[in-house]
Amino acid sequence: MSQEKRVVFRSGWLPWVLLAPQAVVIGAFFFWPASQALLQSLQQQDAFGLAVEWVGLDNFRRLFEDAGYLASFRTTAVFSLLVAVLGLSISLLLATMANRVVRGATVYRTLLIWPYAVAPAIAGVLWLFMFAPSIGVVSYGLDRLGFQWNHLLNPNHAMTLVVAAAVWKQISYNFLFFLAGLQSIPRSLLEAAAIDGASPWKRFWTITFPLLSPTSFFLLVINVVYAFFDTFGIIDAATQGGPGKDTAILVYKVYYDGFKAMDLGGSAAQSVVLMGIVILLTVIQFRFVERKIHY
Amino acid sequence: MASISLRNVVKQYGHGAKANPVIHGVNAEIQDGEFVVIVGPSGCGKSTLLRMVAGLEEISGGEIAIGGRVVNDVEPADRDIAMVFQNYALYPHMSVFENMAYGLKIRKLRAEDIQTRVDKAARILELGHLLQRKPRELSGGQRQRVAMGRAIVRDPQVFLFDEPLSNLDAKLRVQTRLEIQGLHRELGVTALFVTHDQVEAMTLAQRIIVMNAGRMEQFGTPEEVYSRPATTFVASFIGSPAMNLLRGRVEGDRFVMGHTSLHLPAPAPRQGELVMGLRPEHAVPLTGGAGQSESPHSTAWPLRVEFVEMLGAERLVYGHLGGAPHAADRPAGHRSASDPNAFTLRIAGIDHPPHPGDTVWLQAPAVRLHWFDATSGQRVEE
Amino acid sequence: MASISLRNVVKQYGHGAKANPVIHGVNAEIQDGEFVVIVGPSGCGKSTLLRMVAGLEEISGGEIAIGGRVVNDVEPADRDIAMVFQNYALYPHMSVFENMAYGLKIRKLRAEDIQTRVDKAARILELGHLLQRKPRELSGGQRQRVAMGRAIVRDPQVFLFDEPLSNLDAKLRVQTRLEIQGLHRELGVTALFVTHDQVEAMTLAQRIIVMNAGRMEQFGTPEEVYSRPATTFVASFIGSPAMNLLRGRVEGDRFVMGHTSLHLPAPAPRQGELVMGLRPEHAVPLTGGAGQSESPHSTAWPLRVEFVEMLGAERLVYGHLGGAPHAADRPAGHRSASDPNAFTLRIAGIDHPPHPGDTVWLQAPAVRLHWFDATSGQRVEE
Amino acid sequence: MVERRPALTLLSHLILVLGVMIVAFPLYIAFVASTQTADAIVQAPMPMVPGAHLLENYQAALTGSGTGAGSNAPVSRMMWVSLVCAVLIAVGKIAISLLSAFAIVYFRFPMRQLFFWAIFVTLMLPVEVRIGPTYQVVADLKLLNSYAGLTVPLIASATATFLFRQFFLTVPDELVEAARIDGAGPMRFFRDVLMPLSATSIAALFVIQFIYGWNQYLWPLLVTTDEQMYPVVIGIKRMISGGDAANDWNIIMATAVLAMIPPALVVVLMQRWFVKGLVDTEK
Amino acid sequence: QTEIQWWHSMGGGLGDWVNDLAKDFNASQKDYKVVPVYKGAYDESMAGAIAAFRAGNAPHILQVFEVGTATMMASKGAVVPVGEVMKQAGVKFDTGAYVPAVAGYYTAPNGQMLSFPFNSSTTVLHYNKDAFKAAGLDPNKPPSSWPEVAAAAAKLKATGHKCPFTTSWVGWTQLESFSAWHNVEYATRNNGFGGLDARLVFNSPLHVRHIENLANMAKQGLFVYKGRGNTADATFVSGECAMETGSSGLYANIKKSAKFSAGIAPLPYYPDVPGAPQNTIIGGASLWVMAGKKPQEYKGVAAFLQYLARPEVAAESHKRTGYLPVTKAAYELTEKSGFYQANPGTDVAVTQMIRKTTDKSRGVRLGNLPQIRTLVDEEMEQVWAGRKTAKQGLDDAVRRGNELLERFQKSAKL
Ligand SMILES: Nc1ncnc2c1ncn2[C@@H]1O[C@H](COP(=O)(O)OP(=O)(O)OP(=O)(O)O)[C@@H](O)[C@H]1O
Ligand SMILES: Nc1ncnc2c1ncn2[C@@H]1O[C@H](COP(=O)(O)OP(=O)(O)OP(=O)(O)O)[C@@H](O)[C@H]1O
Ligand SMILES: O=P(O)(O)OC[C@H](O)CO
Ligand SMILES: [Mg+2]
Ligand SMILES: [Mg+2]
Repeated sequence: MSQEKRVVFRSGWLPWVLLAPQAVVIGAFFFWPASQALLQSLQQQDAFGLAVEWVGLDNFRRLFEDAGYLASFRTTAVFSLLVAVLGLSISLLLATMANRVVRGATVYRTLLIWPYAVAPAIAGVLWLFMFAPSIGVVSYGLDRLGFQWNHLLNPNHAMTLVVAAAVWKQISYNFLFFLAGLQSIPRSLLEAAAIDGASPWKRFWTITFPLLSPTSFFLLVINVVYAFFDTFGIIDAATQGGPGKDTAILVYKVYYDGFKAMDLGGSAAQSVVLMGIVILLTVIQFRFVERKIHY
Repeated sequence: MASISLRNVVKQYGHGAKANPVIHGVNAEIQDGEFVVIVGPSGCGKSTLLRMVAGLEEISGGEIAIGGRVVNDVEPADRDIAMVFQNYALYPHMSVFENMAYGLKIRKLRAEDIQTRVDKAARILELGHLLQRKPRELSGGQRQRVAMGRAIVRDPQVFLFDEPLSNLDAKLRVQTRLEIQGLHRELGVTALFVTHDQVEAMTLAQRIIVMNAGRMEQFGTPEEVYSRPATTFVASFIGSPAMNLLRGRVEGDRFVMGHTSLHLPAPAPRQGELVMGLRPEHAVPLTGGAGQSESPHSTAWPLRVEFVEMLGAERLVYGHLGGAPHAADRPAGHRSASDPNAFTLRIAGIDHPPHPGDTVWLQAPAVRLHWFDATSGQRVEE
Repeated sequence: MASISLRNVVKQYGHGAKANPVIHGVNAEIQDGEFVVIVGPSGCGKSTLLRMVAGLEEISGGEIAIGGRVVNDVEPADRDIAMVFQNYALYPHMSVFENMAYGLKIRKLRAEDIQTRVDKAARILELGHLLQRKPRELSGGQRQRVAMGRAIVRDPQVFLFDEPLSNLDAKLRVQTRLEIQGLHRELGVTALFVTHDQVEAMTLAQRIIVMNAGRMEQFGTPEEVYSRPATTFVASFIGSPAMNLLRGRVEGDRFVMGHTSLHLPAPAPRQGELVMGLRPEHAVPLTGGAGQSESPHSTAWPLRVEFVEMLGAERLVYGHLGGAPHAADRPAGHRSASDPNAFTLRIAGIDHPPHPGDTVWLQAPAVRLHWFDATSGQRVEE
Repeated sequence: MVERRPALTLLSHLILVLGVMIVAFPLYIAFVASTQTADAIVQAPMPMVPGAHLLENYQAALTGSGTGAGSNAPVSRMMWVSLVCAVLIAVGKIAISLLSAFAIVYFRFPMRQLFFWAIFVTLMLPVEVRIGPTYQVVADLKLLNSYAGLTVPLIASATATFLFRQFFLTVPDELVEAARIDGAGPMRFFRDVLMPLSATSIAALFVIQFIYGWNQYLWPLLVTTDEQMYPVVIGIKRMISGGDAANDWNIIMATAVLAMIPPALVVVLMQRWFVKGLVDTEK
Repeated sequence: QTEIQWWHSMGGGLGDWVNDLAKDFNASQKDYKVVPVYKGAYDESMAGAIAAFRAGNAPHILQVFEVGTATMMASKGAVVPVGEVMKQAGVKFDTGAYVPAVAGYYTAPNGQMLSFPFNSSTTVLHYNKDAFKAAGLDPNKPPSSWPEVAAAAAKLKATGHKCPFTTSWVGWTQLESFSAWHNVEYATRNNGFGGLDARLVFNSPLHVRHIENLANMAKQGLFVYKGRGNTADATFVSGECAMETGSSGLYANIKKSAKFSAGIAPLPYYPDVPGAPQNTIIGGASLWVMAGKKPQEYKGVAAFLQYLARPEVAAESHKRTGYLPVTKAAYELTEKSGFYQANPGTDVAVTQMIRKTTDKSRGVRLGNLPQIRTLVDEEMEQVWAGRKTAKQGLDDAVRRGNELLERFQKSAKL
């Protein structure tokens, strides 16, 4: 795909007018706040913002000396990895099956698509409700099976709960994209592989899966960003970062430190770190998009 | 290498009320090492037939045998065939080498053996320097050759080709055609080749299967198909421009079409309603005759010229036999194939071409006339 | 209707160091109502030239005038032209009617006028029953006609076509070619038609512009271009199979190429290094000669046959003049165009074809020989 | 498929049915809970078949006549707020993105690259990471507790612009040329050709942005202090955050079901376009 | 009509109460309209209000839990002392009328009352009489010491009770109030009353002993942890848990929703600790008046606060919610009405609070205390889960808490 148009319209002012709304909105609500976040990361303020002091890189220093912050990095990594890997593999499995069956594919699709519409915060509530230690249906069922469910104290249970809710919510989205990706793989390639003697299993791993890689990579990035940011509502509703800080992912910590602990400088510094991570991810994604194989 | 037998092969998509029969019982015996081309218009079932041989479509009825073994229930992988697809179906994420090696790897050949086989195929196809490229870095012609390479390395009993040339541009098509032919000569493997292009069919085939609407209309050498088409369909499908097919009545030694009556150079095989065929290149214009309005000859036929197209080495002359009263003032674009006595003439050379409005006198050599039954379209012989 | 003048037209993309000149000064006067085809290989600048006439590309140098008015700085919409694109560029979301009406609507014609004009164009193009369809519901040929309809309704001074037929299949292409020709005859509008297909060019054009690498190589009638190509480029580009171009030295009445020396039927225009051209269809095989190894004639040339291709009505015979020692055992696919004395012969009829290994004796009619300067490629006349 | 393996097909169906069951289970539970009395739910195990209190629970939720912990604002009002926000966000974002993508793709002007990069940078950076200062801006503009405050800052990212740019690049050049020859100016081309052609992309983005807008949580949590401006997601959270008393799970679940219906309808009804529009452009 | 925004954290039965107060006040006059808004739990509404203040959008009245007091006090420019609001509005304001144990907590060293004591609670033991009966325990003899609690819990468990004992507000009930009740220091500098340089010391052997004790109970299933803040309250009200240490203010919700008969007992203690029981400390919340509003609005605020302080209103509130009476007059009114006799246990909170206080038991007033509460929750979760010993957990909590105190000290001095 060419990056430029051959023919362009000639006008001195029109493009500016067309760009103006977007420019105003991202200027006022993106670049200005982002620069403020940068400034604040170099400041120390009291809760009510009545006193401000420049502290240079102190906030960052404090951040990286804080074992809790580093632990939050680890938590985020574990959480994102689990969400992305589980979410992608489950939806890939489902999409592959749906792509196979031909009959009923649309029915399955319609049934599988629902959770996409559920807000993360509500997903958190739903799963919390199912796993609530005394009244939840699932925890009750587990209890009957002799399994003591307690995400209030057991960090593994808590992590399982938020991961399950996050994955559940994201499956639909992944599923749709995988299905579209699968359907765009030319049949003749699979036929050629069949003639070459490859079993269905082999065909999947040597042909389908590699050919899906652009979709998979796109989804991987989307899922990581989702796990990083959009799951805030789930965590807040289901565990509030607990037990201890075992499910406090970075964005939850930004929120907690900034809005509950009123440590604005620290929170802003965390925002800056997060921005860095996301920009890095974006650049990687863009590089890949640019180089992306157009089959 | 192996022979292929099609015995009353039937295919229908769907079941019961929604059944859509697309192949209506095809019988053909393809010899070991033979190069057979299946040709026919779009949608006539060529690909379906080929894919049944490949095992990619279930066979609804009849039997297919490869090398004497009935393969109706054999998986494609186990039929010992190789197939070249229209869009090549190269694995886009594998290098040329990997593409060719894939089938061998799956069959668990030793790495050295794979290397040897791929190298050999690459040498034959002059792909040696491209082995590390990905398909997208190749031109159309090169991709086509990789697709063939992938088929060759497998050393199969049968080669199947589904319109492998139609994605190439005209020049490359001609060249690749020659290559495929050379290759077949070299390897001697039984080959089944699908195309809708009759020129391709004529140049490549040892024998041609002409298909129409799920039926096999003729199975013969190019020579036979060209010189003795079995049906009007074959007659009009093979050869370009198409054979002139004139519908009329044989009355004694004359052929009557509406107001026009032509004197036949020899007796027709029978009297009554018939279709008479004559190829554009077989009608001989009587040299002195351009512009003349009187018949120079008792069996000469008058062609009223409407339009002449120059094709470099030759010309196509479009007109009406016996002269059609209103035809001349219609624009050429609106000539329709169903015009009863429209006639196309192909003449070589570029000197003294006839002009629109002229009458050209034609001689039809008796041996070049083809006769078909007016209702069944079947060839009628003496 | 209007004439078109190209006066020293130059185009380059980019500026300064990155400048990429693609048209190097083209001069041409196209008459009012004339149908001119621009032909040339891919990338030679045909589209660029056409698009400059349309106003879609800026003109880097020189002048373009339509109907006497210099249009260098006139917007496309104001040049009173219509253009048919290769991929038709139909608005996919509009019905056929809306597609045709769009330009008129923008020009604020009254609804009734639009209706009348579209109806008329639809009648001419037999699109009446398709007016409510969307482009995706049409076949390739129908889309092509809609694209033409969109141009016709505008009733422009000039029609521009950029390879409008190349997306059609072979049969449809021939048919549409006829339609365009008919249409031009009917409407009589000046037309500029781009193609890279020389057959199309020959059949359609009143005059042809042959372009090569941004230069105009020849501007003449199809007849002229075929019979008196101005350069080796034109000679090899026009005609299929291409003219045989033999590089050698004229020494007295002989033409010497390496070890082969041919006796010329008539004196060459000059002595020394020259390129001799002879079309495949113009070399005459001496009938009795197939299989003979002795020259039947002093000016007969021996052609060692390597390979024969059957094309229905005729055959192409590939071989080497004077006989090439090693050529015969190479597979046919690997003949290369740069082979010094490779020669292609085209013979009509299907009887008694020569076989590989035979020597065919050819007679070259003196008037059919073309001579070109060995370095500049320009035609050399007596 | 290429081969005939009924066992494999059966397995596929089994896996799919299992998948559907797992995916649907939480929703089913939510629905069942929304048809029970509050007491029935806290009995472990809670009933697994719908109860008889559907109407009263939904009525209670919609009118805010519940008696549970936390807030009891009427859900009908919240749904309206959510709907307005989701539509404003979707429409607003699509509108400004269409225009700016058009400018970037179809015009050459100074600093075009700069604009492109400026837009590109905003691609994936969600509000969450600059939430404090953004809140400040909104407050300074006196937009707290207003639809503008709830929506405009969420419009401030260029995902859609980027997507439209990608799509516009795939629109054949010939269409612009044809339009120019037909005499259409830029805006005319935009309106008559580009917009209709982008319909699937627009539809896809509408779905995504609608869901995005409807599901917002953290942002409305900050900018709304007025119960009249609570979107429904906040409403639900508000219903359970009071821990003093037993939560009215029946009402909460009724609200959750209500909150899911509009976005789910949008997704299910537009699923075809949704993927098509994205796949066509993104990849 | 002037609108007065009032942000609170009162859910359930307490929410009804707050709404009724506003409704009654609005009905009692025509000039002002108080609009109560539920803004989530205490920490959420406080965070929301601070953010709103920074954005210039604070409510007029903000209900802040007692642990937020130091933060509010340190933010001079953000709040208007209640006394001043009253004075400017010309409303008679007699600090002496308020219950001293309550008022003292909200009074600055200079004697100025900074916030309006609205719903002060203290820690008590709620227990389920029906469950006690079922377990063969005497429903009228609740456990008074921790060993008794453990014994009762064991009995409850033996009869199949899944959750014999739980607690809400771990930091408040098990450390802050626990310290005062046993007359030991929670933090230096008189638990923070003496200055910003106070540091936490709740890792004394007594504290360790108590937390260890709870951890053991947790291991045996006698103590079941039900989450942070007051989330455990719901489990007591629903009958799931048979005993709970928590706020006296839970009374309102028990009355509203509980399907069993409940009893209130004093907070348990260790009888072997000299001086125990001393007194429990104040909990609940007070109303802060935010700065930057119009005089007319402050007048409305003053009128509303004055209304809340009316003996009959305050007494009614006390009776309805279990929160302490705010003024002495209200207390006397309640006593006179015979409410305590009719509802045994409702006086427990009052008597617990009204004992004489010491420097160690006056209360806890530290900056960043909300965050300290959270980190205590975090550390204790590790202890209940058995992943840290009581000592480790407390030491870590003290260390992390002291870092917060240091930072607060720094920023408050800015
Ligand atoms: N999966 C299918 N289900 C139903 N009908 C089908 C299916 N595949 C092909 N057909 C029908 O079978 C007939 C033959 O199709 P086939 O692909 O064999 O034609 P073809 O001769 O290869 O044509 P082409 O030259 O266009 O490739 C067509 O009418 C087609 O519509
Ligand atoms: N926008 C552009 N910028 C730079 N170079 C260009 C541009 N457009 C075309 N060219 C170059 O100009 C030359 C002529 O292109 P043009 O499209 O006119 O060729 P053409 O003769 O129409 O070829 P084709 O038959 O493939 O359409 C080519 O070498 C091409 O690479
Ligand atoms: O539940 P409350 O209102 O008594 O408050 C308990 C604690 O004091 C909050 O810090
Ligand atoms: Mg086919
Ligand atoms: Mg071109």
